[in-house]
Amino acid sequence: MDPQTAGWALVVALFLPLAGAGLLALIPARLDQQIRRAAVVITGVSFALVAAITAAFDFGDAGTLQFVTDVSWISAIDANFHVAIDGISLPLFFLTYLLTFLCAIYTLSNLPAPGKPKGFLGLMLLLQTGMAGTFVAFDLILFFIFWELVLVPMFFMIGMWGGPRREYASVKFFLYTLFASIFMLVAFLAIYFQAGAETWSIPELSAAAGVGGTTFQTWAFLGIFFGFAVKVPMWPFHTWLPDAHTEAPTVGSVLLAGVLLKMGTYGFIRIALPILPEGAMRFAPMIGVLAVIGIIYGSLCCLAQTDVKRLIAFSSVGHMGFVMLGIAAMNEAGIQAALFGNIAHGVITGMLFFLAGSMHERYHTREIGVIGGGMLVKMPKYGVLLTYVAVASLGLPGLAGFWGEFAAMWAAISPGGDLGDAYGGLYLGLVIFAAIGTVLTAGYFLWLLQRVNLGQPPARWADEPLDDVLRIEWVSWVPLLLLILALGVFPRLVFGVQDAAVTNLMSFVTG
Amino acid sequence: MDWMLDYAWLVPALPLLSAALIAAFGKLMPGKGSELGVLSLAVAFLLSVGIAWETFTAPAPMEPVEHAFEWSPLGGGFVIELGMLVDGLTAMMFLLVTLVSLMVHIYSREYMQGEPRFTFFFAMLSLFTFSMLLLVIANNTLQAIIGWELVGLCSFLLIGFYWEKKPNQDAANKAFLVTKFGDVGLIVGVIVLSVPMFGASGSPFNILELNQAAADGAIGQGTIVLGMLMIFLACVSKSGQMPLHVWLPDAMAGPTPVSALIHAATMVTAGIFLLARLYPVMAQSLLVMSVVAVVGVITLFFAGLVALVQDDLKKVLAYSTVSQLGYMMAALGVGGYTAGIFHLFTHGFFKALLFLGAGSLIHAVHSNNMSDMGAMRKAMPHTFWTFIVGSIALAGFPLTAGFFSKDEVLVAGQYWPYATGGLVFWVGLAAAFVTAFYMARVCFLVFWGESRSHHPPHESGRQMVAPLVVLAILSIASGYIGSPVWDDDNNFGTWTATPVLAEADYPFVADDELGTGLQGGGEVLAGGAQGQAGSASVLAVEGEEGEGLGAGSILHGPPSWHLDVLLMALAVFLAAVALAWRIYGRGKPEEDPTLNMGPLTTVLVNKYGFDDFGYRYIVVPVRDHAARWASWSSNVVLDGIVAGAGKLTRDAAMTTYRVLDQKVIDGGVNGAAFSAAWWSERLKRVQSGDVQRYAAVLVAGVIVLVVVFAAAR
Amino acid sequence: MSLVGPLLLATFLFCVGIYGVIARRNAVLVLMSVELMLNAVNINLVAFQNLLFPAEAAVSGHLFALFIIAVAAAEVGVGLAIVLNLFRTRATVNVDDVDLMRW
Amino acid sequence: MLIDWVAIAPEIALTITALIVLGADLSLRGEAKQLVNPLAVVGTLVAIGFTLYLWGDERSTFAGQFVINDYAVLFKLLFLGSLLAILGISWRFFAEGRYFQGEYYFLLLTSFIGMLLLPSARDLILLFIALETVSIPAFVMAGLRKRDLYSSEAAMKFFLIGVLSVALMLFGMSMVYGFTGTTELAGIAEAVGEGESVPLLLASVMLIFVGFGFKISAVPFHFWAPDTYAGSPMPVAAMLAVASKAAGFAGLIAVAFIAFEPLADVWAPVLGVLAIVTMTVGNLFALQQRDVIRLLAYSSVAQAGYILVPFGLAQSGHLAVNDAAIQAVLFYLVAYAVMNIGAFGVAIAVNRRTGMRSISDYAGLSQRSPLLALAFTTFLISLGGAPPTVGLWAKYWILRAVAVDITPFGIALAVFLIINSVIAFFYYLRVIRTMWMDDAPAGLPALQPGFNLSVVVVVLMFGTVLLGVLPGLAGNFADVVTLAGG
Repeated sequence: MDPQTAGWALVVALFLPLAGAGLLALIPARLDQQIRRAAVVITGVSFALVAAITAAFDFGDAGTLQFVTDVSWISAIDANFHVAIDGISLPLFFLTYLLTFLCAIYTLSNLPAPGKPKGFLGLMLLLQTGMAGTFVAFDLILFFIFWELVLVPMFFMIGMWGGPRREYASVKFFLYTLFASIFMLVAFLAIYFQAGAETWSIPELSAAAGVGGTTFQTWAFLGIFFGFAVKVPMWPFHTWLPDAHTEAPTVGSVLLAGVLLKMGTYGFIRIALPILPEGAMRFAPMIGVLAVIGIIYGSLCCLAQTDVKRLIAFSSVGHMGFVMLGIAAMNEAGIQAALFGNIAHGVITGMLFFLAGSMHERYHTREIGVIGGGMLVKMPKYGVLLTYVAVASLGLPGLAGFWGEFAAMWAAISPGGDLGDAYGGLYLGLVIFAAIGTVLTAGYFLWLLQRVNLGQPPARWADEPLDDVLRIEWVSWVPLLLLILALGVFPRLVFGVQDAAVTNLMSFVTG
Repeated sequence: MDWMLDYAWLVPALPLLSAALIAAFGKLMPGKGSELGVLSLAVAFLLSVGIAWETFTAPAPMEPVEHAFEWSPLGGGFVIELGMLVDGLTAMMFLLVTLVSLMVHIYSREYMQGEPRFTFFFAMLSLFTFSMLLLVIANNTLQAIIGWELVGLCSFLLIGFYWEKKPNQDAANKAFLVTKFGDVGLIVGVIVLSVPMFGASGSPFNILELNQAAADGAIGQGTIVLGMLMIFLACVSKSGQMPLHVWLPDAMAGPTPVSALIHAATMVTAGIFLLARLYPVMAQSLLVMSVVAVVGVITLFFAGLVALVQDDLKKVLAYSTVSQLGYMMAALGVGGYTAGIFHLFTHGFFKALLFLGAGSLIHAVHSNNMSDMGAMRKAMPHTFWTFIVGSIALAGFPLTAGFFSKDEVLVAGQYWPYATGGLVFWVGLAAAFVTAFYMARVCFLVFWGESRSHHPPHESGRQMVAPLVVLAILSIASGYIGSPVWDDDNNFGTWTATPVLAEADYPFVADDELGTGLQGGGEVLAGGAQGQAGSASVLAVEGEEGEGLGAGSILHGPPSWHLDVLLMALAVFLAAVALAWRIYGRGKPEEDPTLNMGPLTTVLVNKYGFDDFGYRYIVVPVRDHAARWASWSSNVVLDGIVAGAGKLTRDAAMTTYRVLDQKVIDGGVNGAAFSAAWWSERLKRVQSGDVQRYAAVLVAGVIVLVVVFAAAR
Repeated sequence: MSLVGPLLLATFLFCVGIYGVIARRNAVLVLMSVELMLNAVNINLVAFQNLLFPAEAAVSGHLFALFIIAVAAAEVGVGLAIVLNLFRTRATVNVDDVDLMRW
Repeated sequence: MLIDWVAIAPEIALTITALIVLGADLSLRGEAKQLVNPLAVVGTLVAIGFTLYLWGDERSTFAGQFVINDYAVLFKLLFLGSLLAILGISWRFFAEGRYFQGEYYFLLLTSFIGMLLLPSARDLILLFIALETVSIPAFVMAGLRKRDLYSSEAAMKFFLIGVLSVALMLFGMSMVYGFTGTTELAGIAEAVGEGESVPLLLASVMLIFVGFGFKISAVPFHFWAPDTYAGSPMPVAAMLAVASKAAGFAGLIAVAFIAFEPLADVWAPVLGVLAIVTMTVGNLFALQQRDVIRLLAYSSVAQAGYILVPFGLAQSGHLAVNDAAIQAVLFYLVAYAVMNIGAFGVAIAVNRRTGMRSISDYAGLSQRSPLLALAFTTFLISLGGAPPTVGLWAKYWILRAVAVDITPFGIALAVFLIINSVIAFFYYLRVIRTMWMDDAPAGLPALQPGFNLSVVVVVLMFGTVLLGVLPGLAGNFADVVTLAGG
């Protein structure tokens, strides 16, 4: 595949899951296992294709768009079907396919009530196209469509296969994000008409070096900010997240944490910053402050949780705070950090949700107090995995979590543009508080480990036969476990891929 | 042998390899993986010896060997480097770490025999060694952070090795969190210090460049003060300085070999090492120096006092470690670069020895408490004499390693022209007394008297004794390379000197000030050592100036005899031991010292009158009041602050979550939805079902619209 | 002839009609009130055509009035049918009794 | 005066069909009466054929009172398409109910003749006639289930409010005639543009709007809608909710953007406020509903509010804005027809036998009939405006019109539109949730939607999604349309 001409490959990879969803619909519902296997095959083939795209990707030229398809789509409004991939998109795109593939494998043996793999996997495939499309769309309208497309399958995933409060959680998720995204659409429209060229093309708008005046950019950024911030989620827009995560089925949580949240930060980086640099500069200190509040606040909330999944969900608020801090730095290092944090959080927290889900399968509860410790005795492999991933999540160097956090703080010390002169002290404070957040993060994870892993299992579980990690779980988890280590040891895997693309992107922002 | 320096990276790589191999295949091997660890550490140790030899014999100051490759881009044209920086300091740490680690590996093969997680233990030991070496070899501060945090993790996992019991879990968590709190400082400090380096190169974390820039005065004072104080915070927590030392005594919950390796010889000295690494930066600010010195002084004294009242053998040693770390810190704070790391070096050996000896004792009697020991010298002769060697080295008995290094610290205090210098000297001297006293107490209680053990004690096996012997020899011998009897051109000072340090000086010291300070020091000493009175030659100033070092220079030059200090140290030692002998010589537990010493006290009062005075005004206040107060403040106040901070945080978290998150913010979201429903409920009444009312509303609406519309113009 | 007279008459009729629609309970009377309103419109149209635009070739005012008369007839026819049906099912022609459906 | 027969061919085709249907109904007996439905379908297809022939033509007849241009053709296609769909969902409903099939189809066709006239009408008289041709058969259709208390009540309310509105409108028209001396829209525009806008004239304009406000069920002229929808036979409700509403908008566009275009700066804010009130009230009321049909009724009130938004943006003489506004209305109407007829179709399928219409009766629909559940979900999501459905684009087109020339009032309208869209999802999602996430009550018979209905629903669902993916299919049509022909 020649990355310059093989745009078809990307399009095929993008719509293969959608076609697969159609295919699944044709299989009779009673063929339960066949449906699950078919989903594995579909996601597997998609993943293989994406792996091939990754292999063919010209890493030396990661700053320019590759695998481009740019055809007129809705001529009435100049919208194009413009998909492509560059160094910023590639890791997220890859992660999307990997996680979905693993989720499909996981679903071979684990599917919560009421079963119905056909519907579940069909929705998952639909979700996959939506998520993947968001990361490769280079037309604002197309981006928005993929963005919104994600809502519906996730709504059903939570609402039909979720926990006891699933209906509340699903509706809250849907409405909150929908509400925010419409403001985003309005901002897109305003950009379109203000751009002069009247184009939706993200590269063209970026190259225009700022659309409209400062006032316009401020308002437009506010609209976009709201849309993305809810998705991220930034404090104080995060309240949908714990509910959604807690109630969602395991696979839903994994994809939600692993990919969906990244759409928000990706949007900031791909759209908000280059197209509205002045607005972004104005808002950057505020974003930074909110990000750091999120870090501290999320960690504090984690300390108060008694529910494993809810704890992990709140930890996302903190971790995404680091990502946003990177963005608030408004320099290349910050964007690098944010993107790395995205990937790392996706892998680690995705894995944590897998673990939490499997824990729930065994204990039939997510209450830390009911589990009561002793998991290392009861299920030693499982306990080791939990320790490993928790330690990765608290940002230990050598594992994936560290680089995003450290680099974000490092970037924030010298924010881009004029921010350093105007807000130097503020940013120093942000760095310090963010660093304190890492202590809190360590605190709640250690506490979690102590209460779940260590000690002797309470009487009620002592004689209960609980399976240690199953084979199918190993298969679906090992790639993530390895990735956590690999990203920690070879940060170049992500930093290196992104470097040229980030440089290119930031040249639009800071000139 | 030059090639050895270029292959220094093998030293950390070998333990990493063995850690991975042990984790993967350890359980399948006859020695359950321990032989892999020993083997890799042995090779690493040999390499370290070679490197040490190379660096030691190189003409001073040796040009550091630095190799680095780009590990990853970091954005903005900056890169993360993975590199090695080999100079005397690195070599010294290599030697210390690999040797102690090797000894601990060998020792643990016997000590940990039959433990359920034997293989895991060895994997962790190897991993720890790797992490520590990674920190030591780092050519940039970012890499240092990585090693720093990894040693913290290993420490956490090993303290919590017996995780079935809650106190051990708590100790592990406490250790990790307190040190992690310090890491805040490290991260912020490293970040702050990287800022001025942005223009210099692609890797703003490079240590050599940072040091050079600082020495050239290219870094602003504000940056240095903020950055170094932040880094110092990390060192305070990692190296157990007051008030963040609280985790270290608790960390004794881990297996004793771990205490020896991690919590005595190596990891806790990481803070000292890091400050030494960045010494040219630190030396730019008197404020930073003074803070370091004061914290060190407080630590060295008060921690020593606490050790007096411990019954748990390991806790005595732990407080002693804290105290000794205070010496090192204090030395760094008063310009004693060489003194600080020299003490680090010697302390590593004798403290590891003491811990391993304690482990041997504990292994024999199955208890940590001295009240369960007694008369052990008969049952465990090898343990006994090695322990005694370690104790006198720690106590600073002349011509032991501890003596040379501690004297260097005190002398550094003398040299220093500011108030902190005198503080270090005098408090250091006082603490030396305390040190000698508590070590003597330990020895007497453990090895003398009558056996109080519940098991018949027996000497440990060869694998445990051999390391004791090796370390005992080093506890004496290692001091000589930094002593005046050694060669002036190739000694500890020249070994660990770096070119930047050799050229740099203290910017805040006026040209003649240091000389004056030395003079002053001389005067101070004049009273104590009449023989050398009237001559500043005691302080061997000539030697330094002969070497061409300027008045404000950082390195002191080769060590020389300081007879006054020697005598004072000896006096202090003897006084302490004698005092201890009087109190504990019978090897009886200290349940009621007055009762035990009653007749003796009377005799002494009658004959000399010193014992009673010493007991009443020194022993009682110090041991019963000051020490207990210190212990109390340590355990209740300072620990309480940590615990309270933890509890407060948890409460705050609970409150935040319950009130703010669930009610206010979430409530706002829900409230919006609710109000829509509320309005909807009210409004629906309009749809009454009566068509004429519909018509009326319609007409009313029309009228309103028409009026508005007509008026709108 | 002045325009004021016809216009006043039309307005009066219209208002009476509106009042009737809103206030009368009997469905037949309501229908008649509607007729009043439509006739007011017719008066308007014819008056305007005759007094203001006598020369307009299309005579649209008159035409309009004629159409309204025709359509009104159809409307009333349908309306009466509905009322009749209502009476058959409920035995009442009171408009305000018809409130099965609300909210 | 020559008549351009080609121009009015669709109307004539429909008229003839209506007469044939009436005759056939007289001559057929029993089961055979069902055949009138296919007859009507054939007639509709013929009319569609004629209409398509007119695509791209510019024609005018009856002295300019009746024009054909792309705008009018598009509307006619919309109406005829809706007619087809409604015929599809009507068949089983009336065949099994066995009441007045012939009359129903005749009245339906007649009503649609009026609709076909509306977008072409360029004269107040013709507008009035067309509007009444739409309304009067609809009054009867609403009361078609004579024995049913609800049906006759529905007809009664519909009729009374209808005639009252028309009377108000006519009064306004008479006044306008008095001011301008003509009933031709273009002439009125000319006269209005020259003269100054006295308050009485403005009041008259407002009265005219009332007539159309009734048809589109804008607040406060909407009261009849929920009661009538709930009481009428369901296909009639679908017709009222979609086609009749579209007809109202066709008339409103003609009056607002042709006759009173010079006064746009005055009426636009009023209609804008009306839009806000309408969508808000509609949504808030819909939140309360337990009955699916009433929920759809209020939802259609809210949708009317959305469609009114572009009117609020109109600016006198600002061609770009006005064109964008008209396009937004048109696109929205197309989308609305597709999704709302579909929604009513599903409701008919579910409720025809059981007579159930409470939301809770939709519980477990996904188990009883996955196809219907999927279709209903699609339509509801589309009504809410989420991708991948045409509903998103409908809202998008409105926002696009807002963005053409950003004004504070436009932003306010957009904000209300957004907030209301989200409120609307509350109740749409409740239905969806019930369908998918609740269990069906035991012992319900399987659903048999019937072939015609299934085809219509599937086609509409497909259309909803297809237009969601490729909105250009409809958007491009809407784009070429301007009112220049007026």
